[in-house]
Amino acid sequence: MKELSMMEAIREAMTKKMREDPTVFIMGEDVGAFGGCFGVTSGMYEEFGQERVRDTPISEGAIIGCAVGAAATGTRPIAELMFIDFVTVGADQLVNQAAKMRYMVGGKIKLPMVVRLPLGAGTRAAAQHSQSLEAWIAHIPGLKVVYPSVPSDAYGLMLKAIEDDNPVVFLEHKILYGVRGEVDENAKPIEFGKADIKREGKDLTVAATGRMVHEALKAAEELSKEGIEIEIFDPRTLFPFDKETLFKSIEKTNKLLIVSEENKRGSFAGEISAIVAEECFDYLDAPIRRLCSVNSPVPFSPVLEDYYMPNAKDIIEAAKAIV
Amino acid sequence: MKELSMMEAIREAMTKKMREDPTVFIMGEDVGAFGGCFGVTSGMYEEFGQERVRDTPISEGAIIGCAVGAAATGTRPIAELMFIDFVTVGADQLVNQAAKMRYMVGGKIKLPMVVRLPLGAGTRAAAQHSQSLEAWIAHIPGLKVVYPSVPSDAYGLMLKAIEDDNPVVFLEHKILYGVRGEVDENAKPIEFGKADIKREGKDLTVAATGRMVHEALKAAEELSKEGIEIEIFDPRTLFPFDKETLFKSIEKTNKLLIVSEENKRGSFAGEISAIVAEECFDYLDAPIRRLCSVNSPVPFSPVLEDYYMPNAKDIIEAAKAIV
Amino acid sequence: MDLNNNKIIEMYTTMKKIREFENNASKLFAEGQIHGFVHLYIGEEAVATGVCANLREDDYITSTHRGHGHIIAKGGDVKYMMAELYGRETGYCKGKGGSMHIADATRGILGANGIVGAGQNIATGAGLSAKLRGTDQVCACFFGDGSTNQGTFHESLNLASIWRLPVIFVCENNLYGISMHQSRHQAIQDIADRAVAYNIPGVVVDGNDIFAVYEAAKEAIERARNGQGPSLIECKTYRHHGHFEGDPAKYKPAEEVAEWMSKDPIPRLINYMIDNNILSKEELTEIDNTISKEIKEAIKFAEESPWPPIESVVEDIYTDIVEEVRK
Amino acid sequence: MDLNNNKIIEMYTTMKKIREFENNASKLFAEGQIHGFVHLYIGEEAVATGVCANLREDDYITSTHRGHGHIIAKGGDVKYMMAELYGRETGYCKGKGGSMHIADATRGILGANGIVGAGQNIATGAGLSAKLRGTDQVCACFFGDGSTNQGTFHESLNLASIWRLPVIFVCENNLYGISMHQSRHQAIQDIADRAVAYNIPGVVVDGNDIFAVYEAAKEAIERARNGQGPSLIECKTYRHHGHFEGDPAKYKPAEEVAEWMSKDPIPRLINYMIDNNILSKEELTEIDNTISKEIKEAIKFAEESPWPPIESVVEDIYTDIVEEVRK
Ligand SMILES: Cc1ncc(C[n+]2csc(CCOP(=O)(O)OP(=O)(O)O)c2C)c(N)n1
Ligand SMILES: Cc1ncc(C[n+]2csc(CCOP(=O)(O)OP(=O)(O)O)c2C)c(N)n1
Ligand SMILES: [Mg+2]
Ligand SMILES: [Mg+2]
Repeated sequence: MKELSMMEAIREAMTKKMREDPTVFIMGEDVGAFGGCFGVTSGMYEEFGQERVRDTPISEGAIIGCAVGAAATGTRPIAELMFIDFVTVGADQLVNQAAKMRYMVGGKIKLPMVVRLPLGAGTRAAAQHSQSLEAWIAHIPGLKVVYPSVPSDAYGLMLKAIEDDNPVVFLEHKILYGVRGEVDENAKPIEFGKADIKREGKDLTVAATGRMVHEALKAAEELSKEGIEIEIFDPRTLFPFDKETLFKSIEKTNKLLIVSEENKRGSFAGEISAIVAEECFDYLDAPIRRLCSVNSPVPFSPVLEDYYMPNAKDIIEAAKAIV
Repeated sequence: MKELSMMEAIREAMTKKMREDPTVFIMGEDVGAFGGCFGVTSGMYEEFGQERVRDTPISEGAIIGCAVGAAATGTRPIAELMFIDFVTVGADQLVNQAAKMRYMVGGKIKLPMVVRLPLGAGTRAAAQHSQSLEAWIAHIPGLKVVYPSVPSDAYGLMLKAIEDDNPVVFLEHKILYGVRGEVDENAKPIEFGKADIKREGKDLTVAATGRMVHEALKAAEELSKEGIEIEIFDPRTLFPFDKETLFKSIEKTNKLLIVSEENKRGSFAGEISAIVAEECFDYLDAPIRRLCSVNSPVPFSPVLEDYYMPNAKDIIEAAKAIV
Repeated sequence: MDLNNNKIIEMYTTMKKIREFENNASKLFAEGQIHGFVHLYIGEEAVATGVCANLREDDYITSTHRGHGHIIAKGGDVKYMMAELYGRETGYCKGKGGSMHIADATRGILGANGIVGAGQNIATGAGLSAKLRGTDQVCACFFGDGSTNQGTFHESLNLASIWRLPVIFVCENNLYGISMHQSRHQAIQDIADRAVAYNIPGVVVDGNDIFAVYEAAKEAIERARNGQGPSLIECKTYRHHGHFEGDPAKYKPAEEVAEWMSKDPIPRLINYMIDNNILSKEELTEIDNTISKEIKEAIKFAEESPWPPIESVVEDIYTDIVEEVRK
Repeated sequence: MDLNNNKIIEMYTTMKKIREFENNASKLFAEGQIHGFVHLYIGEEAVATGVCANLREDDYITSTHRGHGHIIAKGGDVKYMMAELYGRETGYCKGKGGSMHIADATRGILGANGIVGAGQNIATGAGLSAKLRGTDQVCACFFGDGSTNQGTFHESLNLASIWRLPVIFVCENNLYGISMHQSRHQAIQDIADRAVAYNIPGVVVDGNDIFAVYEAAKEAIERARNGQGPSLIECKTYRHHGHFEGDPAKYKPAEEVAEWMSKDPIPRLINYMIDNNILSKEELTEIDNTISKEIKEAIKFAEESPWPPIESVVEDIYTDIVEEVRK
């Protein structure tokens, strides 16, 4: 056991797999000696050299597309984009190539590749460097989608992502990079599709992802003081998605609040709501609430950005209104 | 009144606006003398010439990005992509530029532009030429999203789309291009955010878009014979979205089935479900069902493709199971 | 020229097989046996053939929407190709891909592709992979003139250049991107000139001259195999049919068509072989008959093959997850 | 050179104003007054200034993440710029955009841009619009060396070329894309060579020589205004700071830095003006003092400006829809 930041946990998992398997390599803009835009690959260039920690030109399409070709031919690339916002620049390569290639060729090619996408607001980086586009990714058949909220999950899920023989999109919330937690470096990879109950409670199920898990945890402390016990459901992977654990929680609490940093309209939070409204309706005692960001681009000004996103206070209010 | 195909209705609306306003122009691949991949602009080159019906190189990013610059500086471009699948190639230009520019600059630029995206399966065109990506578009703040199902709607909505001072994504289902219907060429533009009840009924609300409206209409005929009357709600625009009309229908029927050609996971059908589960829950008597396509890329083989998508038969089954 | 007669006959056989396959595909499409988009390679056979004649079985190719020729030239089996066009279970893609997605990983065929420009990226990945794994495999990347205006062309050539990847970029300049004549979609005559932007060799060859293509490809492939990086080869050629089957191609001027029909690469090679006594007319007829039989059998194979079972719609998305995608 | 003394002094004033604005932005960022990403233009002032000195108020520019210099050179008001960096209601974007999105449509400033390569497309649109509306406006498009490897660069130059759009593509080659030295991100020395791929003029100029930039831009802008189409101008320059504020720029070798510091465009122009009696030292001091005062006032304006009201988060997305986006 070691205390690591989320960033370190991701780095250590990648390092472990790169030591074990010479076909694993990383590529992206400034991932080499510079260590990546946020420092995630810092020091890896020194250990593995420029062939396996490859700086690329500013060409997101080429990065993802090159990863597809490399994955199809016997290597296991990890591609880093600096911001999820730039996945729009390489969307064809992710959506029409990586996600669909195996299917289109009748299953005769496998694509073991990881695409790492830092996401999220809160850094005063405005509309083109702050989005939460997980709904886009999760909508595309052929991709698996991982979204850890704590270092130990990030570590175990990254091990699994690299081992997986399918394209995995690994979402990293920038604000969480510095969050610290215990990590067992000998831990096994975490299976995809297994949610984690981050806190138990009986009054309300709160489904949250990424940074919102932490806001929910803060809210839970406060609510607990007032006698309201919320159960925090963290899916950890958006696809595969662990319905069973969610339904079990709702069977107990009979109420669901979904908290997500996404723009509300068309969010993955909506998908969770729809799954429950279809398959777990009879256990519901109250409308399903979604607490998401405003349906606006992410504003720059600190006062606007803070208001734009949900926070613990909003969760407390919403929870009280439901319970 | 004139009987027009959906394709003709779209063409006539564009032609009308181009006659009225010299700043309206069209650009896209082979939209000129060739008339466009599906023939939508056929004959327009002859009337308006190559300056206003502009053939472009194969560069979807440049097409949308150029439209952004042109819209910001006093013209009203209509950009055609051949298939919605290619919006992945120009996604940055649509998502980070067109949709956000006005907001990022504090409202001081307006972007009157239309992006036309033919979509949908059923043409045996396989995974990269058949997608329904409306959930992607509707998720992005800053865009308006139109999805007509009949020629008269297409006509009135296209008039409005060209008049609108904001980026409008106009979705055209390829299989519907040939569908014919009465169009009043002197009709006013249709306001966005006004749904249309395509058939009245009391037993079940069926929310459907695009081609699925027609499958629902077929199903309604059959169901009616068995005494089940479904009400068919066609939102016509996904954003703005007409909640009021939907809620009114559910208040009457107390049941909702959503039918969409999208991959189910992360679909806009999910958004509709989530809106209802949050804001209209108390009127619901039954779980909200979503009938969508399988969560796979679109397969080529006719037998697989037909099975992949929902059809009237599936709607009949689902409706009976709910009612 | 270091080509022996057997190799020449082998190349003829490939070109003729492509032509025969495509002529049949055209007929079958017109008859309604084949659905969807079908883009034929008729007229361009010398390009794929001349390039692939220099490749090993373990080398890679990436292809385009107009892929049948590339796949046959790289050793694809026409039986499984035809079954795929028919959408049958026995097809290369089990009926899931169709004409635009045929692939055969066992022969390094990384797939036709429905997205114009997508193959260029994938080719750089195959090249990078070969390099990282320390093999001397190369990847030939085929694409059209129209695709050279996509950003992917630019990004891929740049990447391949700075990383010295073993990729041979083969531009099939057939003068059109659908209805857009090259002179309208770019302001240059020779696409090979774009090599300057990446500091790599760029050559123009007569794409209807199998020997010219062969020689240019040979040199580029050797360079690539020796670690000297990528090259761009522009092959000037022409497609005889419309862009896809069903396109009457009204945008093609009659004189242009006539000129290019007279440059058809297949009669040209036949004349050469006959003139140089490489092959007698009888031997030629025998080869043609064998090919004709092979294609007929492929059609029969396709027609008699079963449709894919509908449950298979959820298979082959992931290596592991199957039923879960249905819901 | 047809530059009169007033014009030279005007250009000096612009360069100095950019320098002063940026030095203050740097300080304010370090002090925590300004948040987010701030990319400074220090060292590159001659480029924006030399180009924009040839533009009319109704001409357009597109900019990049490193946009302050372009905006000042095109006439942007430092008061509203500074308020925007502070995220205040009085900023150019009402606090919604910040450093990377400053725009002023009234002066044809179509915006800084956070997406590398995005401005190129937008510039073609502005050029096309001018052409369609029958005006003789032009658009100057600024971008970095790193961005010339994005597909957008390629697609935009191709489009502008075939349509003969009035766009001047100005590449600010400051040797780096973040930490990537140009020699590692592309295999060519002169980005201007890429003009060959589009059959347009491509020239290299000393980007730290205001006169060289001015002359090259003048010619390209005249061509554009006369309907002769786009040009590519590569300006060799250097950024003195890190990529963004906070980047220690360890990747820059000390000798390289020293060499370029000695080429700083501002002392260079000062020396020229003094040597040629264009300006006395006293006059220079007076100009500098005026600028210094203007920037101080801008800071004060920003500091004293109110934060945007939180309700405004839903405004300015659409021209019409407001409250509906909240839900
Ligand atoms: C990204 C994308 N844009 C547009 C298309 C539609 N399309 C298919 S083939 C084609 C023309 C391609 O021209 P070229 O590259 O010259 O190849 P050719 O067909 O001549 O072999 C177009 C525009 C597509 N499939 N993908
Ligand atoms: C599409 C995209 N990819 C990556 C980035 C991150 N990024 C911001 S600036 C920059 C470097 C740009 O280099 P260059 O074009 O040379 O401009 P310079 O910063 O040197 O002025 C990068 C990689 C981005 N903003 N957008
Ligand atoms: Mg072509
Ligand atoms: Mg640079």
